[in-house]
Amino acid sequence: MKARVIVTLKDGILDPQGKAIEGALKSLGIDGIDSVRQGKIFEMELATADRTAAAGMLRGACEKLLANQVIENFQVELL
Amino acid sequence: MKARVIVTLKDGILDPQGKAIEGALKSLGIDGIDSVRQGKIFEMELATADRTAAAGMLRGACEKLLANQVIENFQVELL
Amino acid sequence: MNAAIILFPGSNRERDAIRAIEKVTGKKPSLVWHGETALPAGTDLVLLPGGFSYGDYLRCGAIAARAPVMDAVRAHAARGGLVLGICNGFQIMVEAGLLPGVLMRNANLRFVCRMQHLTVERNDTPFTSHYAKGQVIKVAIAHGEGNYEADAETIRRLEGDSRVAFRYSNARGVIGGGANPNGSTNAIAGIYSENFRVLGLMPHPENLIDPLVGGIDGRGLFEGVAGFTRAA
Amino acid sequence: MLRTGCRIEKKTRFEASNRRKDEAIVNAIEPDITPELAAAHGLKPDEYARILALIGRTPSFTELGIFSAMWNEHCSYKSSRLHLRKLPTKAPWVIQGPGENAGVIDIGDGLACVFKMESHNHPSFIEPFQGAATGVGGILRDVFTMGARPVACLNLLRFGAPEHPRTRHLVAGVVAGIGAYGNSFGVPTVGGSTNFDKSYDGNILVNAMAVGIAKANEIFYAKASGVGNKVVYLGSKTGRDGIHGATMASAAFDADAEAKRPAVQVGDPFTEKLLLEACLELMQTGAVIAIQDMGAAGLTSSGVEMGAKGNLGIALDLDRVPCRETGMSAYEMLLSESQERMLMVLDPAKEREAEAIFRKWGLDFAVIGETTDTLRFTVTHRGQVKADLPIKELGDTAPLYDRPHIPSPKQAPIDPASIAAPIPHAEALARLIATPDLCSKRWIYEQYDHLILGNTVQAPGGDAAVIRIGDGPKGLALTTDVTQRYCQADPFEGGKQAVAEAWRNLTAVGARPRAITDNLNFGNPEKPEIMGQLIACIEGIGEACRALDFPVVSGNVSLYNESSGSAIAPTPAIGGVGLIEDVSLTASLPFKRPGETILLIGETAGWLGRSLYLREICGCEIGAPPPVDLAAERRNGDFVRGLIASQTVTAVHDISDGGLAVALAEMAMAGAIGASIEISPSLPTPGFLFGEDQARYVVTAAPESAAAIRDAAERAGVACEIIGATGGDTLTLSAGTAILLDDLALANEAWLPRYMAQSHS
Ligand SMILES: Nc1ncnc2c1ncn2[C@@H]1O[C@H](COP(=O)(O)OP(=O)(O)O)[C@@H](O)[C@H]1O
Ligand SMILES: [Mg+2]
Repeated sequence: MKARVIVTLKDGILDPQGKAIEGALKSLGIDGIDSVRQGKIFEMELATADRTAAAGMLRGACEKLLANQVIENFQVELL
Repeated sequence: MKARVIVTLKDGILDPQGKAIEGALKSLGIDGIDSVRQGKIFEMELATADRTAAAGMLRGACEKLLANQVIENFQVELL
Repeated sequence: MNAAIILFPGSNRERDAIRAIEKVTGKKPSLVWHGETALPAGTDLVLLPGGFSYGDYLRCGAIAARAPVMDAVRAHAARGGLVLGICNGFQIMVEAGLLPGVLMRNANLRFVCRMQHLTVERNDTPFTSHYAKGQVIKVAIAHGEGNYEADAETIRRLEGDSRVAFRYSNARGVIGGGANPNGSTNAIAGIYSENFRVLGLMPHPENLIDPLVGGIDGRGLFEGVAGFTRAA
Repeated sequence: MLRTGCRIEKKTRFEASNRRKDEAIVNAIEPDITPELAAAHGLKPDEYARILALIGRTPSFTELGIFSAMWNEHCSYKSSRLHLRKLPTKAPWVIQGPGENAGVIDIGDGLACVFKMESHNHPSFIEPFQGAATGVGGILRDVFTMGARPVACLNLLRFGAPEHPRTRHLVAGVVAGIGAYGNSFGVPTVGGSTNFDKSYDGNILVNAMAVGIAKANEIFYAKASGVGNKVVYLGSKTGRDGIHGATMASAAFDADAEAKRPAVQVGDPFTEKLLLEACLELMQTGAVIAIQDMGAAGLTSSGVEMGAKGNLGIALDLDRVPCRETGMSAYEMLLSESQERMLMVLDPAKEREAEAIFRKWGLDFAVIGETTDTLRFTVTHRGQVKADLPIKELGDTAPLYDRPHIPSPKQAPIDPASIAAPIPHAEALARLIATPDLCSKRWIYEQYDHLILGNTVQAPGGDAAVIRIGDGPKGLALTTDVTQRYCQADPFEGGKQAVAEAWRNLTAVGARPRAITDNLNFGNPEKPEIMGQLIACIEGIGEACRALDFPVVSGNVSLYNESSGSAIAPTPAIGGVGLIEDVSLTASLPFKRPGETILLIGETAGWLGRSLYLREICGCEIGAPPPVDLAAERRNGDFVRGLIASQTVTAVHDISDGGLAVALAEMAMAGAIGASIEISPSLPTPGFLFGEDQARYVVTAAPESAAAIRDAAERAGVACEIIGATGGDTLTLSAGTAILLDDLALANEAWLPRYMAQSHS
């Protein structure tokens, strides 16, 4: 089974990379993007086919390592 | 409208980050993840409600800035 | 002083730290591999060195913070032992929960290496007794993610308890502005734990121990710790 | 290189046969061997004929790949080899000259300095971050392969015109990539050189240099020995990275650069750092008989080289190569340029011990073959012999060309009296100091950790970097230099000048120049005028090296730096290494105190041909470049070094781009102390202030020692005049034209950050 985990900055945490990209897009003449926030995505191959087990395992992985919960939220998607 | 752009390494391109994370997950005792590849995600607020225009604009943004097409693929999702 | 330097794959300023400790205290620190589960008996100071542990992939210090040896480091801190984290070591500490907050990417998104002035915020801690309060020292910085941030409550607490160890300043001790190399909140360059036994800082005092190589403003920190452990 | 069509065809055929057995896949993708396919591999018809004659049959697909890799310009030096022989490579202190992974010189106390420079031009143009990063990784491997711990990196960068639409992106990516790799690996990047010129618009230059220290009697070489010894693969796994990278590096750029993109490699400095520690630990055990990093043409060239140097055959079993991807063919495995890999021949008795060290560092370790007495390079994969070639001939019979060449037309010297100043001198200086070539490069070197290891005595910003060796007192001085506008106008004088400037920069900090590495960056050698440039530059370099006792111990050639038929300016980059007996006795360029006497050492004729003053202020690039009188160079340099050793002088700076006025401004800005200068009455003023005459230095001294210095100079036959004094907060070039130092510094520091902050275009 494939899965993906998305880790993004919590609201209110400053995202200088996102801001820089916003600026760069504007100066490239690309209009219509009001705001950008950059996050990380992890694409994974899982050994299991059990969706409940997989979801639990991935949540654990996020809590233990993939996300820094002081500043980041995470989201698990099974594909 | 909200949109997100996902930028991932092309197949076959070395992903040292993904590899390190794979190893770290294993040594944390999290089993069942065969492989990890790390990418970037950009979450955006768009000014327009025109989905076709938005998709075109975002593709342009990827080609010009968000993705390094030498080594990365991108994917545009309108939400 | 018995110092133990923790080695992670990708640490790269451990030699600098070994040399600084040896030069200042005359005693070689022991080296502890990341996979160990115990510290050498009688360890006074644990030092987490600079570098790019595990490539700093994922987040700086994140993978190292979860290495087996870190339980021993936490236990050492809980016993009131001294822990010093420099640069990547500081990043590992916040990831490991030894200190609050996070180190974000430098505000201008670029790695920065240069000589940098700092103010010593207080001199009554195990680390800073060889400096004067308010003294301006010049040390090296070399990091891409040294922008210290924490929620407002944490910052208030840190400031209220005077747990800020060093701040970025110019040569005259004027804090912040153009002298802040990374956008750090309140120009924070280093912070203490509640009991002042744990110090994390971005700058590299270990590179400033020799008049020929930039100056000796970093010596005071190691002299301070050595003095403290002698007295203890 | 393999053309796009071929690549795609290969892929679709591969997918079609996806369901068949693995061996079938590997066989199915092999195209028929035709002269066209050979041509697509960059092999000329006569080269292909040579292959047929050599092996007496049609090569297999894998063998064709091997030949194309071994016989391309990058690996075989087929256009340059003949001429490189003219370079002096020996001196009593040279332990290893060109021919190994890096050059080695004796620096006393049982230590050796190991260094080399290498280009990663084309990959950096295609993908600046990864291209530059892997360039640094490659050169670091060359140095630690020889048993040395890297202690410093430098680079030499040449970008297109600032207004070219890609330049900013390339600068940002290259600098970030160099920083990312070196900073993470943990080596200080202590110096470099950065210029902008439109000739590099389509071909930037990214030359990286690495310097290491080893015990003089513990240097490791590529030469294998002993029959039946294991060939061991170490480091990262093999992927399809950079297949045809080596071929790409030898092909001129054209519109289908896009199609070559998959050849980009990704660097992993973390793994490289582990590889360094593991290799050095392994070398301590005495297990290593031979070692070779896998650079260009990966497994092929490392395997062939180890065998050929040791007069042995090598038999590889590709089934045992650690792969990152599935279904890799023999062809792909042999030509992959995946980074962070090494090949070794190990003492069989110590194999266990060796493996344990690599496992401890988390690296792959696999026995993939052995040495044989057959003198053949044989490769088997999935039970089939994929290649069986005579190992020595693969290298030894590589084509060697004496390509037609014509000399560059000589330029007439410019009479300094014929140049009238179009604007006031103070204004000209203010403008020069803020040009892309002369502005401060702080924005660049602050992104490099130049302080790690705690031995950086002189950081970037001076004439040469100075690093202490261990706990001292000895040190090394390091610099990279070349003035391409001189080489363009007169390749011979330009080649001489590049060496002389490196020698001078080392001398200016008080070092004894010892040896150089070079990186010859040129256009298409099949064009006689380019070949003429290459030959003349090499001859100029050789002459200067001989005159200055400054041999070449390693180097690299990068040809075909052309796009759409237009070549880069000839750019023979020189990386110089000097030895310092006591790092506490070095000199640096900042003015130290007000009220000191400023002396100009060396003869000034006011040479303006090809000067920055002509280009930037007068708007013309004409005339002959300044000639280098190598005897004067040596005399003046030895004199200055003596002054530094006796601590008679307080600041030293050589005079190069922009002439005396720029040198003075740099000393004043760095020390935040002004100066006032008396203009020579005997020379036209632009020539005196901005002429780029060679073999010159500015020094300062206490007023009471100035006369003695002048007398000593006279005795030594060295031109020396007192030209002014330090002090104040302005630079006064002649009565009434004072420039505020703060204004100068602002202009000097502002250009690069401001340029880089401008938005993407
Ligand atoms: N790409 C670079 N990386 C590191 N340092 C650089 C780079 N480019 C220039 N520098 C530094 O800036 C200073 C000025 O360079 P340059 O004008 O070429 O010196 P010089 O004329 O003495 O050769 C030197 O100290 C050099 O090391
Ligand atoms: Mg110079």
